[in-house]
Amino acid sequence: MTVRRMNYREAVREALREALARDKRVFLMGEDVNRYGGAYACSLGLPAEFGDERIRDAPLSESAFVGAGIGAALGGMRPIVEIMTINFSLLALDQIVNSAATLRHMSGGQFSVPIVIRMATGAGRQLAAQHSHSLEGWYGHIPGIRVLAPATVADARGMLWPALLDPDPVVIMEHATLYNDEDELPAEGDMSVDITKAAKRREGSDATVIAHSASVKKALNAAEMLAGEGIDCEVIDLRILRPLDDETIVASVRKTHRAVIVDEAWRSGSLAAEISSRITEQAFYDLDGAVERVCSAEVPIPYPKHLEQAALPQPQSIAAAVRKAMRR
Amino acid sequence: MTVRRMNYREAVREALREALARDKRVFLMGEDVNRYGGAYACSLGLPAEFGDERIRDAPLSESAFVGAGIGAALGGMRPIVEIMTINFSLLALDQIVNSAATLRHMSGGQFSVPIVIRMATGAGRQLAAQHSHSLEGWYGHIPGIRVLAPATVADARGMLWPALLDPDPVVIMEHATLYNDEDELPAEGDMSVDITKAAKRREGSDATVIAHSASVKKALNAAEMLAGEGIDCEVIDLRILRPLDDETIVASVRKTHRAVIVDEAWRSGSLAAEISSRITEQAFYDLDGAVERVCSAEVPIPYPKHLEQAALPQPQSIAAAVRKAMRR
Amino acid sequence: MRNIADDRVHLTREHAVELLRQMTRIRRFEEKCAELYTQEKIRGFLHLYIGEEANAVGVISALAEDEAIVATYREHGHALVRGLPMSEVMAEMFGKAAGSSRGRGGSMHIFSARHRFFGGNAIVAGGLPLAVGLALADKMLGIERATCCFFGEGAAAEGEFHESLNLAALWHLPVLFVCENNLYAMGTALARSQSNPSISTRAAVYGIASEAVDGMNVVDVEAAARRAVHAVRRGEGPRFIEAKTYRFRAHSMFDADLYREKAEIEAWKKRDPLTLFSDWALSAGVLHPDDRQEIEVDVAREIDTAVGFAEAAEWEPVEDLATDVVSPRPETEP
Amino acid sequence: MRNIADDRVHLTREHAVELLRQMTRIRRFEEKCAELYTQEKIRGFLHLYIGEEANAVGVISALAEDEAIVATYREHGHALVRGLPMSEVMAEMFGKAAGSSRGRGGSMHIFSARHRFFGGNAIVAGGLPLAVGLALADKMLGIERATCCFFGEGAAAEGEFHESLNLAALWHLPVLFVCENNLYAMGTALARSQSNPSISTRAAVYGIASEAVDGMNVVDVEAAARRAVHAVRRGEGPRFIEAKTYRFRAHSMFDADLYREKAEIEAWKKRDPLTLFSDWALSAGVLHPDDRQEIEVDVAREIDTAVGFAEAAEWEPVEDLATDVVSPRPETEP
Ligand SMILES: Cc1ncc(C[n+]2csc(CCOP(=O)(O)OP(=O)(O)O)c2C)c(N)n1
Ligand SMILES: Cc1ncc(C[n+]2csc(CCOP(=O)(O)OP(=O)(O)O)c2C)c(N)n1
Ligand SMILES: [Mg+2]
Ligand SMILES: [Mg+2]
Repeated sequence: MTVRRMNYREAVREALREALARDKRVFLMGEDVNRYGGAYACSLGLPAEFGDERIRDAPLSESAFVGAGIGAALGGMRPIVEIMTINFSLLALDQIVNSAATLRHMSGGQFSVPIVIRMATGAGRQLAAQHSHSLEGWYGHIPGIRVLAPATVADARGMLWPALLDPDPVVIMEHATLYNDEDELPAEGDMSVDITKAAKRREGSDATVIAHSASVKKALNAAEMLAGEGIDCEVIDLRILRPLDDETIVASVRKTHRAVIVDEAWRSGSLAAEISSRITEQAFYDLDGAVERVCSAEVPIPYPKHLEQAALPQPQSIAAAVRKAMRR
Repeated sequence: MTVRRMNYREAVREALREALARDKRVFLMGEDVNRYGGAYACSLGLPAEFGDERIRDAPLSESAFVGAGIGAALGGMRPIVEIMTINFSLLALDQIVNSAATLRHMSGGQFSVPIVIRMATGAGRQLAAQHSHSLEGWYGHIPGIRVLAPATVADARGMLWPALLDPDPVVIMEHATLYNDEDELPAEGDMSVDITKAAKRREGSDATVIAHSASVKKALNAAEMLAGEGIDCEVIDLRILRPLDDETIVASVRKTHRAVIVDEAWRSGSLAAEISSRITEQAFYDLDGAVERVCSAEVPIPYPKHLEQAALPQPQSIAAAVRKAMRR
Repeated sequence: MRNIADDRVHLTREHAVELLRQMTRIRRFEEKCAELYTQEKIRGFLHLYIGEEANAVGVISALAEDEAIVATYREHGHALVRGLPMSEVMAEMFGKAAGSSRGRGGSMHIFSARHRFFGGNAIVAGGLPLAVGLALADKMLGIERATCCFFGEGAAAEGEFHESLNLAALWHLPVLFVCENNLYAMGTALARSQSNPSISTRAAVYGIASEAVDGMNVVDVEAAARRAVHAVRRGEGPRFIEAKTYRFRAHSMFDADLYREKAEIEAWKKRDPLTLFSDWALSAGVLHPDDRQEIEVDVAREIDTAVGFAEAAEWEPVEDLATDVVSPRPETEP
Repeated sequence: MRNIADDRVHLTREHAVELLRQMTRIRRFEEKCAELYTQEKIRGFLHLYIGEEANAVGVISALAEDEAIVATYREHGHALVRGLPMSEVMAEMFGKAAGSSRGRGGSMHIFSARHRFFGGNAIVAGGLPLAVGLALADKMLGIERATCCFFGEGAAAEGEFHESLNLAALWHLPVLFVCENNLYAMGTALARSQSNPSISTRAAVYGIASEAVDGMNVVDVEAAARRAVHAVRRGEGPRFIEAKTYRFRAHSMFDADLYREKAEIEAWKKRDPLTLFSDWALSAGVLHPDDRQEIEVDVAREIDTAVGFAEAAEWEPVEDLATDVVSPRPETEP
């Protein structure tokens, strides 16, 4: 099978292009998606192919254009709404929580809201306190939506189409530090991936490290460091933040008896807490010790590199947590 | 000591009155706080005493008037901002997360934001999916703010003044089903309570039940039911949702070896998950079994009473979880 | 039956009967609901529309059946006029499984996909973006029809009002915005909450043609709605109607109504939309002397049937609590 | 030194030198920042104000030193004119502990409590409610002064613009809103994002007196600001200024600037606020022939000092990461 290299950004773009070409009801809407090409250049070039209607620049009004996406989905379209970053999605949360996520249940099953909302997330680019949020755990709290976190180029390429096939709202979290990551993809064929299962990114027997998004690479780095010390880590990439794939997580922990969860969110009330609870609930007697969490320091993320990096999970801190779990 | 009976609503009102009388910089601002008397009648009568400026009706514009409260706090006032319910606070989250909670740290310690934000929370009144949120766990995730959940008349009376003394933003969550609860309070003296510690509402030796807000009563009910079966529960009222009082929680679990957490929020990503994780992290070897959680079903809260009650934690489900924790 | 192709009102007897019948249905339905509330058959929030009936009736009379409606928590009237069977609406008020939202929504969340009735939104101004999106879908799909969005004057202070009007105007979308200005948002009088209390002038600043109309006069409302909806359908972009109206009852069943003068309420009651219209129509000979009584009898029967239906209907089983939170995963999924 | 008591501009030589000096300080400071960015001394987002200097200089010249300023992520100019020492601002750009926000904020979050400079807000329109609140505090405390809020024309589409203008007008608050209309919000031209591109007419609908001004002409800006701020101080309620301006550089260092014509940029550069003002002032004899050069020399020296200071400054120790997330608990606590 021939392969080709592409980066995460190009993978997102190709996925957008595929979706727009496959289904006339699909359109992309958000701030600066057209003339500017998207804040992260994901839609650069698409207006020439699909026109201004389908690559639709929206004014700075997150609540209204996300709500309009929900309305358009109710009206028979398949909108992909880009919120420039998760930081600005706070302005649209009401529409997401109170309309997108509730309409099906609240109407007794009459309505579907087949909207896909994409947003860039995370810290690591020295953008300081208001531009570095990792609030994907909040989205993971909301019944009625599906939350995806592509950590690889293949997932960036392959999650969008299945997300559009989902009759319910799907939120896709693209970590802003991943856009330049490169990888090989098959040159042709169906690129769609399963959006229900977590993935084992590294096989191991001593401890399970569970991460998502940009933290997966850090977890893999930690695993390499630990391999040198004779500690063999399994690394799970959550991929889907809601509904969580308990099965994959718990099966791994049953095997390794130790779990470390990595999450770039602030520790208190993080998704890591949820996973930790589920592990103790479902595998308490398989555990050799407490589940460890490696999260961000509970501070508004500061601008200078040394402080920002100190605030975030790092391979070193992950490795330390694994050693602690191993009582080494 | 003479005592007097009052209900939770009256306690809130008296606390407001005290604060307004003690400090000229204090004012109350929110939708319908003046002419209407507050959606839950907490400020009824106060305009006559304190005038329209200090009991300030705000237009329907949650983001602006919460932001204006933050600005007024920066400008030397001590605003109490009432958001009618937590459901509408989604519209103001950006101001809370990105301004109130970050300004001190992001400015290198130059600014204080001594605002108090009160809101009614929770389900149980048949108000359906958009009016029944229990999102206080989201607030518990945000560094830079303090989150209080008065579950008793004494706490409703005594938390406001210390909250106003806090130089940082404080959010007070008043569960809407509590306003008619009555209790006895001392007739005179300082009503202020400690806003840093959880409280033991029932002493017990077999299992620790941890709850907050309206769930505390349910936990106490469950404890009474279980007492009849020879199971002796300790009941902890969290009182402060951020920062959590780990010490009180862990000390109790170290004694009872079993923990059940009750939280009206949806289970995934709930505050209950955070507490569960902390318990396993800090008291793993003291635990006789997995920490149990009793949360709301992961559904938009439905209108009919039987479905709403089925969605929420109940004394029965709490008791069942305790029995499970006791392996009975 | 309904003549929607014309941009003027034709006050035949038939149409006059229909207007009065619809207003009467709302009035009596809600009076019944208030009664059922005190009997604890209906719970939660109940926001009565009594006094404002001319607006739903006038506007919806001008809409085609497939023209979407987005409303608020004060939407019983809109649902009934749109054609949702009264029995289903009443069952919804009770929270029964036969209700229009399977009983899950109650008074504030009446939905009907088959009537393109999109609710029933309990977040003030939350419906405006949805209406904009429904109209955007129509425009992109090449379907020439209007989407009609109702909201109160209080909603005009919210950011979403501003953002939504801008989007609709900018993209030239077929939305008919109808602001039901009943002068109060809960207990807050318009003049105490908005620096410019003239809602219709505020729409104009977005470049949206707008008109203020006497919301107690059903014919005026219908006439304005017909003009507006025809312009919208012709592709002239959004239109805005401010209907000046008044609610005779408190904001909700929890409201002690302390913030307005009894005299003000009484003055407005003199302009009751039902009497105003039927008196005029009788004197103009458009309605026949017996029509009013016949309507009342019909409506009373309809309400009895609806209450009977709702009483007899089943509760949704507790086991179904979690159905339809999400759809079952599609077969096509990889 | 600064004459703020007058509501007209007095173009003495001294004042002209000051205006030109301030504009030059911003221009050269930012040119240096761009250079330092390519050297990776400055990181994160960097939004240059080059081309728009007349606005910060004109407006802030009209403000008293204790009149609060709320700005955006494009606020270096505002900080410098307000009087924050350039060394502290530069150290902030580097992220050093001697920076105006202890280095924690960087380019987008310059703060100074002692200058009543409230930042530095990276959420578009997020500063408007804060400004309203600061003004509310002044009003309630009986302090007669204005609060000045800067934001871009893109912000005028956000709900918070609408909500904040309404609050300020409704409560008659002493806010001076200054919309720096540089025609683009990132890559989105005003006409492509707002149905009514005339920002100043949109303020008027709230009942806020508003004025559009040539934002490339520092004297015009100052004159408009003086008129407005005097009205605000007199208790006449909020005022609104739309300054028509242009940014010569890309939106941020990440922006490839593909969405506008080079010719458009060149045309605007012909109206460079620095040349426009200094040419006029020279020809009018207000500035002396050597003034321009002297200012450049002074400013170059100031920038060298600032860079040297920033280079030499310490990083905040990692151990201090969590200080000032919250304050230490007060002693008075029960
Ligand atoms: C965002 C939001 N804030 C507050 C409320 C509480 N609330 C419900 S109805 C209402 C008044 C709305 O007034 P208006 O828009 O004039 O509509 P009316 O009730 O008069 O029909 C308020 C404040 C809400 N439901 N949503
Ligand atoms: C709420 C929000 N949405 C989006 C962004 C991303 N963003 C940053 S600046 C900007 C453009 C703002 O334009 P304008 O208000 O005209 O100010 P200018 O940058 O032109 O000075 C955008 C879209 C943001 N920071 N905040
Ligand atoms: Mg109203
Ligand atoms: Mg701009």
